[in-house]
Parts: sequence; C-alpha cells; structure tokens
Amino acid sequence: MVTNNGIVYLIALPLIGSLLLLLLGRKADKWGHLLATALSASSFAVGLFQLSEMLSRETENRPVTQKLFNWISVGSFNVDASLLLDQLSICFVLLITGVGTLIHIYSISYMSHDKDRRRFFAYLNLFIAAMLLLVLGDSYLNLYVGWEGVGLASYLLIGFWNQKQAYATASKKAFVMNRIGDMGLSFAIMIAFASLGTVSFSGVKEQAHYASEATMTAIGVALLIAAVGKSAQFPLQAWLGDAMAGPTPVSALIHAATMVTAGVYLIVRSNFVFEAAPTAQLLVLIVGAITLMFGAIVGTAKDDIKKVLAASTMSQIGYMILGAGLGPAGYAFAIMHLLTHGFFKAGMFLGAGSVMHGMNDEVNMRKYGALRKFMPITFITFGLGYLAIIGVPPFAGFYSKDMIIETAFNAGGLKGILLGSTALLGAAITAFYMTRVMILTFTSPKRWDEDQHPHESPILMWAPMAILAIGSVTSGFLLSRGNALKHWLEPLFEEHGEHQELLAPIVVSGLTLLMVAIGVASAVIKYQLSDVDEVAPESVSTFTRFARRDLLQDDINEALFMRPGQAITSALVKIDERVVDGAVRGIGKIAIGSGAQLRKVQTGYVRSYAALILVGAVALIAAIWVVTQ
Amino acid sequence: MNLLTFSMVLPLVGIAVLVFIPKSKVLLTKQIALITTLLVAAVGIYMTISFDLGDTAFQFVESREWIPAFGIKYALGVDGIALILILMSVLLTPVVVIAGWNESEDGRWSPKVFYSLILVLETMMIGVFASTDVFLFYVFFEAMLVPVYFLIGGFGSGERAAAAVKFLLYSLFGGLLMLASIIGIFVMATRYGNRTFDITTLSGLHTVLTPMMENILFLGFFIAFAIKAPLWPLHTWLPDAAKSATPGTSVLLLGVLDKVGTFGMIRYCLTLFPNASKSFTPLIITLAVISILYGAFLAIGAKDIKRLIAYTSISHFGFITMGIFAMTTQGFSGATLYMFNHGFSTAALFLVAGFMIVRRKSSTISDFGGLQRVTPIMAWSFFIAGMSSLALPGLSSFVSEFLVLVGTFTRYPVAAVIATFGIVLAALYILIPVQRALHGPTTPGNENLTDLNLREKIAIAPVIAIIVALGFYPSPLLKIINPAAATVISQQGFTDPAPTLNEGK
Amino acid sequence: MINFYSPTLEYSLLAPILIVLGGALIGVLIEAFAPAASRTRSQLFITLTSLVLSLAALIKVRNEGSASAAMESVTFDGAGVLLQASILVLAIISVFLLADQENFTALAAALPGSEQERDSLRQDLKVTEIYPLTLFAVAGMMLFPVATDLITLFVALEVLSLPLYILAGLSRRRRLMSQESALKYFLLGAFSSAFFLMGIAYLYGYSSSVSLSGIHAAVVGGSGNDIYLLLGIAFLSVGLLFKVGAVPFHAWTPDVYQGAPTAVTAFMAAATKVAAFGAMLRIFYVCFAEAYWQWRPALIAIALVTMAFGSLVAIAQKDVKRMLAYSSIAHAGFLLAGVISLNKSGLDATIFYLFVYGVATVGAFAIVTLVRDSAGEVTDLNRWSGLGKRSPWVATAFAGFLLAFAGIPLTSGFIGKFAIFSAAYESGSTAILITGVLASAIAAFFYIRVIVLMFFKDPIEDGTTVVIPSLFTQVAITISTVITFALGIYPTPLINFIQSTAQFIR
Amino acid sequence: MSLDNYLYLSAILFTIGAVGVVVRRNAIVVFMCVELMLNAANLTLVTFSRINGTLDGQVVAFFTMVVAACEVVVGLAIIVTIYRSRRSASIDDANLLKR
Repeated sequence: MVTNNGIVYLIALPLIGSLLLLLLGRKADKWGHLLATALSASSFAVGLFQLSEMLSRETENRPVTQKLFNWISVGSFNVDASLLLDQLSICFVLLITGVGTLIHIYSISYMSHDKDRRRFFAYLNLFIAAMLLLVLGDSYLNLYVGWEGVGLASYLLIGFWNQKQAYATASKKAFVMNRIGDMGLSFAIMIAFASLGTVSFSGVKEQAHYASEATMTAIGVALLIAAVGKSAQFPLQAWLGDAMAGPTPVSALIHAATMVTAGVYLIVRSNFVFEAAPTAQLLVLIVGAITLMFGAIVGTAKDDIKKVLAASTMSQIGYMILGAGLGPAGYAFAIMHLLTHGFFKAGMFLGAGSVMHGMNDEVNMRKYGALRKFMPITFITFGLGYLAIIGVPPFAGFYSKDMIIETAFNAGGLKGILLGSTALLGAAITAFYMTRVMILTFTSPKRWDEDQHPHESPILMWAPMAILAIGSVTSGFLLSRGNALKHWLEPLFEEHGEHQELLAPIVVSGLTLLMVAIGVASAVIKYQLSDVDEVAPESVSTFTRFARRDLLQDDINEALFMRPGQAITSALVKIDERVVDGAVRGIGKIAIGSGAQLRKVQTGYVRSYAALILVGAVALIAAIWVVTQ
Repeated sequence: MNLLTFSMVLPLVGIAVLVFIPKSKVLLTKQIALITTLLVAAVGIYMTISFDLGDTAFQFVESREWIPAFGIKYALGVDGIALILILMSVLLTPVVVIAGWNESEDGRWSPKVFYSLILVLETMMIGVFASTDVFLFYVFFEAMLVPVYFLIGGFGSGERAAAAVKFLLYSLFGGLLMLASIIGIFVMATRYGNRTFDITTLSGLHTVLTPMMENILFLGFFIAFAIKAPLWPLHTWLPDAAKSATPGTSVLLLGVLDKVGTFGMIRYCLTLFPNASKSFTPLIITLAVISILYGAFLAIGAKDIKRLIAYTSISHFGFITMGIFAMTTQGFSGATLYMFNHGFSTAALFLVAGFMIVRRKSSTISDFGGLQRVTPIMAWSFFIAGMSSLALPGLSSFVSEFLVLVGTFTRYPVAAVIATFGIVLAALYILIPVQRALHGPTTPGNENLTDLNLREKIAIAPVIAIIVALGFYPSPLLKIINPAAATVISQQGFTDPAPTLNEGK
Repeated sequence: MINFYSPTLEYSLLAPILIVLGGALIGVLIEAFAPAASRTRSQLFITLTSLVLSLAALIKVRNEGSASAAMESVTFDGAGVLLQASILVLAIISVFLLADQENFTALAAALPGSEQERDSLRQDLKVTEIYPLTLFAVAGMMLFPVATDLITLFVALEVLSLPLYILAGLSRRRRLMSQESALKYFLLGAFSSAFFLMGIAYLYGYSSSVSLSGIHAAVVGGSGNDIYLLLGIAFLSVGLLFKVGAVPFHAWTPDVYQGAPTAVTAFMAAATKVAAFGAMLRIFYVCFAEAYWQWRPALIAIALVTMAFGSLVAIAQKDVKRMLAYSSIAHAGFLLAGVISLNKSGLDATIFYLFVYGVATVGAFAIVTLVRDSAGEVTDLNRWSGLGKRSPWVATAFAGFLLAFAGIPLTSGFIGKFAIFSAAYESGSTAILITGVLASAIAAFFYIRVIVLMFFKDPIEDGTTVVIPSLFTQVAITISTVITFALGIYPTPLINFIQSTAQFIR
Repeated sequence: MSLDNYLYLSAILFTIGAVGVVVRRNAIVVFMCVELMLNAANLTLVTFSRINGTLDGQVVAFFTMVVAACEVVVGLAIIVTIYRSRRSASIDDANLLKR
C-alpha cells in the first residue's frame, strides 16, 4: 500500500495547538483562540490536499498509510502507531476538520465573554486531534486511543462549566457510560488478538474468512457495544441528553456532527467483521431501529430546544446505524446520512446557540416564539437545516434518509418490512417534532417577557451557520449524484449484490414524503393553529410523561445499576472494616486474650509452682513411658 | 566497584555525612539527602543505558562469600525485570525528597533522622531487587520494614503508631512464613548435596521435591508476597499505613515496597516452584480478579483521599498479579511494565494529594471543592495523575494494563473479561473525587489555597512527563523487559497460546 | 577388697576453673581482712582479673586440643570450651553491671525499713560479698557443661545454684520482693535438684556407672533395666529443664527475674542458660543419643509448649523485667529445638544462639538498670513511654536488643534463629519449625509494643529519668550492642569457629 | 529379702517428700521435705551400689550429704531473713511476685 508521510500533520497540527494553549496558560489568552482556529483550518487544508492527491490516484491505490513508530511489541502482540487514510477516513477527516473549523470560528464570538475561552479552544483542538486519530488509526488499538481521547475531550467540554455541580455530574455520566462502550472495544481487541492473532484492520479483514462465525459474532457484538456507547444508541443512550450541559458549539461539533457518529464509523470500518457475523449484524439493525424510534419519541416531548436536537441526533444516528447494519447496500447511505446530518444538525445546533445567545441563554422553547422577526438569518439557516432533516427534496436529508429507508425495505422478507416501516414511521415523527421546534421558536406568537431583547448574532456566528446551511441544502444532491459516494466507497466493501427490490424507489419516496407531510401537518395543527401555553401542561397522557422523562431511561439505569452499585460499595466497605480486617484484629485479640488467661497460672505461690513441677515430672515420666512401650 | 553495590553504598555514604551535620542545619541536611539521591538516580540511569539487551543472564553480577557455613553469598545481579524496578526506585526517591521537602519537619524527630531513614531505605530497595541470593533477598526484605516502620510511626499523621505496628506485624508474619520456607529450601538443598541459596542453582531444586513439599514451600513465599503486594484478603494493612504515612513515605511504600511482593512472585515463586505455581494459578488468578474489583469498589466508597489511592493500588496490584500468573509474554511483560508505571502514577497521585492536604490541612475528600478554579495547576496535575490511574490511552498505564488484559485473555478469557469491568469502576473512582475536589463551586475553606510552588512543580513535572512519554513510546522499557519475561515464561515451560483460528470450522 | 587409685589431676586443663575458684577464695579472704573502704575496688579488681586470666587459660587449654581430666570427670572438648568461654565473656560483661553498687542493699542482714538499714545506707556500706559469690557461681557454671560424670555434674549444679540463691536476695530496693524471690528460687531449686539427684541415682542403677561414657555404653548395650533408664532420663531432665526454665518447670523464672537485683538477673539469665543448656547438650548428645526415640517426643512437646507459652504470656506483661523473663522462657523453647535436633548443626546452632542471646540479654537488662526514679529502677512498662524522646541512644540500644530477640535480620538474633530452626528441621521436626515461626510472630508483637511505647508515645512526667550510666554500665552496654549487631551483619568468623571446634568427645 | 524393697521404700519416701513440698506451708517444713527427697535419693544410690556391687553410689551419697549441708546453710539463711522481715515463715505469705 502507498505510504504517505503527510497524514500525521492532520493530527499533529491541532494536537500542538491544544498542548500550546494548555501549557502556556494565561499567556495565550490574547491569541489562543485564533491560533486554535488557524490550526484547525490548516488541518482542513491538509485534508483537502490529501483528497486531491487521492483523487489523482487509481482506485486500488487510493488508500495510503504512514507508519509513525513501533508502539507496543511483546511477543506476537505487535502494534505499530500507524495511520491509514482511505476513501472512508477522508470523508471523516473533511467533515471533522471542516465542520470543526466552522465551529471554532463560531465559538470565537460565542465564547468571547468567557474568561476561560483559551481553555475552551484548547479542548476543541484536543478533540479534533483525537477524533482524527480515531478515524485515521490503522488498527483497532490505535483507534482505541482516539476513541478514548474523544471521550476525554467530550468529558472536558461537557464539564467546561463544571463549577455548576449538575454540569460536572453530566460530564462524569458521559465519561462513565462511554467507558462501558470502551469496554466493548477492548473485548473486541482481546478476542481479535486471541483468535485471529492480529488487531489491525487489514489483518482482521484477511483472517475474517478463516475464523469461525462464532468468533466473528463475538467480535461483532463487542464492537456493537462500543458503537452503542459512543453513539448514544440504545441501551447506552442516557448520557447524550445531559451532555447538552456543554457549551452549544460543543453540542454541535461533538454531540451532533462528529464524535457521536464514531459508532457508525466503527461499524462501517468493521464491515468485514459484520459480513462474517450475521447475528451481530441483525443486532445492529435492531439497535438502530429501536434507537431511531426512541430518539424520535423523546424528541416530541422535550421543551428544551437543545434536548430536542439531542434526541433527534440520537434518532438520526439510529438511522445511520440501521443503514450500517444493512450491509454493503447500506454502508454508503449510512455514511452519506452521517455527512449530511453533520451539516444540518451542526447548523441547527449553532442556530439554537444563536437563539440562546439572543435570549439570555433561555433554552425552553415555550418561552420563545416569533423570533423570525428578530433573528432572520438564524431563522433562515435553521429553516434550511429543518427542511434537510425532515427530508424534503431536494434538501440533503431527503437523499440520505430516503436511501436508508429504501434499503431497509429491500433488506428482504419480514425483516425488511419491519425495518422499513419503522424507519418510515420515524421519518413522520421526525417531521412532527422538528416542525414543533420551528413553530415554537420562530413562527408562533411571542411568549417571552419584556426584559428579553432578542437580537441577531454577529457575523462570526451566523457565517458558519450560513455555510452549514448551504451544505445542508446541497450536500445530499452532490453526494448522491450518480451515486458518487457509493462508488467512492465501494472498493472498501465486498459487494455481493443480490438486489431484490421490495418496493420501487419512487414508491418509497412517495410514502416517505406522505409520512413527512402528515408529521408536519399534525405539528402545525397542534402548535401553529392553537396557541401554546408557556409552561408545559401537566394534564398529559402517561406516555407523554414518560417521553418527557426520556422514557424513564435514567430511572431504569438508576434502579438497575446505580443503586445496586452503591449498595455493593457500602456493603463492601463494611465488610472490609468488620470482616476482613476484623478477622485480622480478631487473631490479635485471641493472642492477647490467651496470654492474659495463661498468666493466671503464675499464682505467686511457691507451692503451686512446686506442684507444677511435680505434675510436669509425672507427665514427663508418663510420656517417656508411653513412647517406650 | 560493582555498580549495584556502588549504588547501594552511596546512600550509606550520604548517611555518614549526615551524621556530622548538626541538627540545626536543616536545609543543609535536605540538600545532602537530595544530592545523594540524585547521584544514585544517575547511577541507576547509567546502569539502564549500559544494560546489554541481548543478554538474558543476570548482569552487573557480583558474588562474595558471606556466611559460607550456610552457603550464603552476597550475590547481586539484575535481569531486565529487576533493572527497571531498581530504575523506578532510584528515580522516585529524589522526587520524594523534593516533594516532601517539609514533611520531615513536623515529625517526631529531626529531619536528619527522616533523611537517614529514607537513604537507608533506598539502599535496601536496591538490594532487595538486586540480590540473587535468596537469603540475602530475605535479609533486605525483612530489614527494610524497620526504616519504613519508623518513617510511618515517626513522621506520619493521625493514628500513625497503630498503623505502623499493623504494617510491621502484618509484614513480619508473612516474612516469618517465608523464613520457614527458606529454611525448608535450605534443608532440602543441603539434603540434595548442594548447600546454597543461589537462585539460579536453586531453580533446579523443584525437580527433587515432592509435590506436597513444593506446594507448602511455595505457599510460604506466596503468602509473604501476597501480603506485601497486597492481594485480597491480605490487604487491610495498606489503607491504614498509606493514610497515616507522609505522602512521600506512601509513595515509597506503595510505589516500591509493594512491588517487592509482585517482583518476588516472579523471581522466587515462579522460578523456585514452577509446578506449585501452576497448580495454584487458578486460585491466584481468582484472588487477583477479586482484588481488582474489590479494591475498585472500596476506592469508590472511600472518603479519605489517601485511603482512596491505597485502594486503587490494591486494584492495580490485582492486575499485576493476574498478568504474572497468566503466563503469557504479553501478560508478563505487561505486569512488569505495570509495576513501573504504577510506581509513577501512584507517585503522582500521592504527591499531588499531599500538596492538597498540606494546604487544606485535611485529607477528607468532601473538605475540598472547586479547586480547578482556585489552583488550576494542582488540579490539572491531579487530573492527569488520575487519568493515568484509570489507564487512559496515551498515558503509560494504559499500555501495561491493556497488555495484561490481552495476555490474560489468551489463556484465561473469563478472568480477563471480568477484570475488564475494572476499567469502568476505575472511571468512577477517579472521576468521583475529581468532581468532589476539583469541580463544582469553590467551597468554604478552599478559596485562598495557593497553587503549586516552584519546588512542587519541579517534583511533579518529571513524574507526569514520564507518564505521558511512556504512554506514547513504551518500547525502550519493553525492550529491556521482553527478553527477561520471555526467559521466565520459557523456564516455566509455557508458550503463548497460538491464535485459535479455524476453531469451529 | 576394692583397690584404691590416687586420683590424677591435670592442673593445666583445670586451670580456668581453678583460677576462678581461686579468685573467689581470695575474695572471701578480702571480705574477712581487708578494710571496708578498700574492698570494693580490690574485689572488683580480683574478680575481673581472675575472669580474664581464666579466659586466657581457657584459650591455652583449647590450643592443647580436646582432652579429659581429673579421672574422666571433666572433659575439655571443643563444645565444652566454647561454652565455658561464652560463660566467661557473659560473666565479664555482667560484672560490669554488678560493679554498679546502686543495685545492691547496703546490709543484707538489716531488716527492710529498719533503723539499722537506714544508717547502713547513711554510712553507705557496700555488700562486696557479691563478687566472690559471683565467682563461685561462675566456677560452677564453667564446670557444669564440661562435667562428664554425674557426681561432678551434681556438685557443679549446686555450686552454681547456691550463690545465685543468695545473690537474688540482695536487692537494695523492694527488698521484700527480692527476699521472696530468693526464697522461691531456693526452695524450687532445691526441689528440682532433688529430682536431679534421684535421676542420677536411677541412671547409676541402670548402668552401674556414674560416668556419662559408662551410661552411654549401657544405653548402647541395652543391658540394664529400661525402667531405670526411663526414670533416670525423666528425673535428670526435670532438674535440667528447671534450670533452663522450660514449661512447666519455668514458674520460678518470672518471679526471680523480677525480684532479683537487675544486675544479678542479667548474669543469671545469660550465664545460667549457657551452663544449663551446655550440660543438657552434653548429656543428651553424649549419653542418651541412642535412646532418642524414648525422650525426643516428650522433649519436642515441651519445646513447643515452652515457645508458645512464653510468647503468649509475655504479651500480657506490664513489667519490663517480667516481660524479658517470659521472653527468656520463649527463647528456652527455641534453644530446646537445638537440643532435640541432635545433630552437629543443632549443636553449633545452639552454642551460637546461647552466646548471642546471652549477650543481648545482658545488654537489655543493663539498660533496665538505667531507667530510674527516686525509688530506684522503674520497671513498669507504661512509665517507659517516651523513652526515645528522653534519651534516644538508650532507647535505640534497647530497641536494638528487642529486634535481636525478635530475630529481625541484621541482628545476631536472626542468624541464631535461622541456624537453630534449620537444624531442627534438618532433624526432621516440622512441628518445631512451624510453631517456632508462629511463636516468633507472636513474640514480635510484644517486642514491637515496647518499641512503640518508647518511640511513638509521649513521655509522662513522673520523675522517671534515665541516669547517666556509670562507666562500667556503659562498657557493658556498648560491648553487647556491638556484638549483637556485628554478629548480625557478619557472623561468619564466629560461626566458622564454632563449626570447626564444637564437638563432644565421649 | 529382695533389695528392690529398698528401692520401693526410697521411691515412697521421695514421693512423700515431693508431696510434702506441695502441701506444707511452713518454709522450714517444706525444706525438710526437700531434705527427705534428697535422702530418699541417697537410699536409692546405696541400694543400687549394693545391687551393682560398685562403690560409686555410696560415694555419690557422701557428696550428697555435703551438698545438702551447704543447702541447709544457704536455705536457713534465706528463710531466717524472710522470717525476720515478715514475722512469718509461711511460704504462702511470700506472694508479692505473681502473674
């Protein structure tokens, strides 16, 4: 495979940035944010350069690698720190650095009042570096480093305002739940090494043919656990909502566009594993399906604009996972949806940020309304994103989502029908809650009180939004034109094409649009045409109440894991004190006690001593006698 | 003079100098101690550089008659494993001296005594890893209890006397069991006509022992090491000792002394009693796994920062023990590397904890709060140390921990899988104190804490540097460890399990 | 008609003992004729010189090689001479303590608290008798381990015991206790020596000979009536075990150690043990060796019980002298391990252990004499707290001796323990090894407790002070400290010497 | 009549002496009992010397008497001192040292 020593700069630039900003400390306050942005941008430039390089090469030698150094080498366990840049990772590189840079720019203004802005940018750069390492690592172990790196960055950024106890808790929650996923990843690596003797993508890909299905299933499931944790999929989705504690740009970058999609990357990257493990693949589908519904439902019930977007992210990633679970047919679309989603969801998050910026950080949509007049640019950019996500042609979401739904139907048999209809239903709900957001925020009558002075955000903030908006309009069309992305990625996957079509594409599109229309309509009826009350009505169906509580995810986790965990902990603390240490102290006490008893023999009476001697003598005689006989 | 002996004599020379320093000249005392430890460190580094990677036999060998009547020799020598442990010890000691610059002053006795104890301890630390004569090893193993005992009891805080006694009795008990085994070996060796304590010669002894005999002798050693290591359920001395000792002492205690336990398992249990080691492996692996989870849970439940660190160490020692007895090159090298890394990550944790305690005059976690806003550098140091303790990729402990897990998995998948849950618990036991102490609003009593001063920065910086550097580039150490590890494994008659490809098909 | 041979006496060989006895006699004469003023100095001089001379003579004897003297009634073989030498060295160190008159009553005859006592103190009379008495005891002790016939053995036993009975009663302070200890020691001593004598009688009955070699021959031949042998061994053992203070014949030890003047206790604890164990070794190695299957189990049992009992009860002690007494019981148990191991290494180990233990014991008691208040020595452990603060060096030295007792490496005690246990295990007794190890663990418990008391507790202000040791005491402490640590770090010379010389000839 | 009877007698005497030491309180009497034991031993010795037809036993007996005499001297000295300071010869009163 072609080697290329330029890859490392992608990572190095932002990494250096973060280190500088952290080590220089206050000294860098003046210019830190600029440096960070510049570095991120230059990393993007490198990415573009790499892309052009890649395009100039023949398909088969488009992937390039760079070996940095021998990282760990013990016996047969031999891992290099080396990078792999191929058609798949380049997509991510561009997404990460591109969107990342935009969000850097946005943050310059958004965070301008925060005295820790430098630290914020350091974290952002750190994240970019880690995320790039994640997608560029050429082995599962290298990926692992990035995988936990982004976890760390996300922890730091969610907890950026950790002087608020709740935020600190949120960041901790995110890290811990991610670690559960990471555990899956380490399982995968262990199994891979133990049974295939290698942990590099290429190695595993080769061995995959020889290994038993059982092994591959095990690896697949382990990888799925990892993906589930990182991408906030069911059942490890609970952290994403709380993660909104972080500054909005963070939510846009990490918890919408990039990090949370790492799970999708992992699954697509490990296509060869799942190809060899149908069971695991089926599980992927199920997880995807459940999550896309889960997210959608939660999304309908939330009043906090960021929480709605978070829920929707969850649901959209559900779509991607679903796509990725559909095998070669779906990979490309999963990635496509990932990219388009990167644009429109980031855009909408930034929009939400801009709204909050204008509304004194108010997040409750029931306190919004009629903002269209006050922040037109935000309204437009957000609106474009909205059209993209609900999948109105020709906006980006239409292409990607529609493809996934179609492929789902084509999965064949009952499976296909179930998945397809789920996806379809999801589309409807998505349309509903996104419309709800639009209405509550922009078009419905104003519900905010007089001390609010909504205003449009400065250019540094709306420019990125605008760019992303453009992306969300065009990207879908561009990527799917002549199946551009599909063909681009194809060489990576083993296509075994039996394409039975359950429904003609046109039919599916029709159905989808119908569902979307229904969703939009019902939202309009419920919120536009009837007025909205400023506080969430209490008299609602149990289902709604559940939905508001994220379908009881936290309650369940608490009941199933937290409480028992705390119980075990306190129990063990007692046991350690009373039983384990108690036993030791007990032995000591026994010794002391017996000493105290025995010394009573020493009565102080000569006669008793003499008696003792006499007894001893007799005993001695007896003993010797017994032995002699 | 032999380098090892030289590095052992240096501290004693330092003490000899100290003797002539008047009590009043505290600063001079400290400087002399520091210089001495730095010199020793230099020697250690030089040894590491001049260590011949190709040669799997003991190096820097020295052997003199000591008590010929019992075939006891003053015999020194290091293989890769011993070498890096010595390196760790000699690197940590100066750090401890700098970090604990003022620890010695509110002690029961003069700083002079404190540093003399530290120095004599350093001599014994080197000796215990360097000796290739079982008896000599035992002498150091037991004798080094005394200085630590006085360090805890004389300069510690709180229930220091009680803790010191608990530590000493616990260790003595183990030590005496080991003495019984050593006597056993001695008699057996004599009976089979080779009255010696030379480890290489004795490694052949097991061929003439009955299984019963070998098991008993093995237990004598193993229990002693399990107490030192410490392995569940013989760990209860550690939290008390760590809580009462000065941070510096705790660093040496957990960072170095406890390693003697795991080192002993490798050098003595495995080498002398391979068959017994095999037959006890299931039990030991179980205990190790229990330690991992048990220690983690207790760390989560700990209210005192020093106890918390102690419990995390119990968990880590579980990993080390598991790696050793997994009997795979990965597990083995991983465990050895783990010993080294744990030395530094624990050092970092304890030192920063020490800085925090000195400022806040309390070691109760809940007394701290919002330090990140008041003392960012201190907070960061603690955070990084914590990250390395939870084995974050990119920091040194990740490499070792992962090697241990992988190595164990290839032979004992179940154990490895259970142990892996430890990494989730680790996230909890580090992030909970981080949240309590560093995050959240700055609580009363913490507003005016000062950030690290230059001395403290100088102390903590190299430690963190090593943690990060080895995370990205552990090869130098692995190159030293691997040959030794491979030798031991092959001596045990083990080979790594081949990839279980094609099973099922 | 039994024909009579005039006995032949090899004076050159007997010289060491005779010198000591001579010194003692001169001492008596001095008591009788020299003016009170000059006595102390001259007595001390006589005592030390005779001991030193005797040591010199002993070296000469050793150089002439093993030989028996006085019609086979004593044998100066390697082991015997080594034991004698240790006794002499210990005696010399102890004499330095005796020299510190503070320990002794001014007038033994005076009633406690009587007017007579008061003015005896006022004119500060000195009981210089202690010197000749000591010398007599030393002579007896030197004779005990080399005696090779039962008569000499018995006489030696009495010669070493009787002076000690008196010495025990001469304490200056707490005289009632002191006298009581004398009484107890005497009565029980006499009682046990009666057993000893009875043992002699039966052995004579069994073998129709009173020489160890004769008895050995009989045992080998197996001609005699085993009942007599059995009774003989049993009764003889009672006498010996009493002297070494093994359970259940130990009861006198704590009381006497506590009551007697500390200097005497030191001398007694160190030297008597050597003598008694010496004799024991000789008897069991030389004449009962072949009958080991009869007595060994019983002795092992006693050894085990002794170790355990001594260590356990010592934990509960509040008085430092009593604690040391019980620890000496425990050590008697360890030493028995050497006796029962019944092999060369056992012999060497026991001799080494006896010496180093004796030295450490003298040192420890020497330090006890230093801790005082207005009413004399303070032996209540609680009042020792904070000693490390008051006078670090004294405390450190004491700690050193305790560590030696506990058998911590780099002290002589550790080497001794290792040697003796390995010997015992070599002889196939696992029980001894295990119990010994556990007992040591328990023992460590209370030694460490004392160290904690001295170093980690704060002094209680109750007038407890550490007197500036007199030159003599200083010497004693210094010597014993040096020996204890030197032999811990580099014991090779002594061990080699013992290994090459120590053997019994029949 | 068989010489063994002397042995039995001496054994009995010895036992009486030993028991006496244990049961009697008065120091003097206790000491007497010890003397009784010694004499029992002497009797045994001479008997054996008769049985074995060697003189050693008798020689030992002589030594024993001398030694016993010395013991008396020392013993009485101690007992008298005690008596003078305590005005009692009962050994049960001498009970300061215990435990």
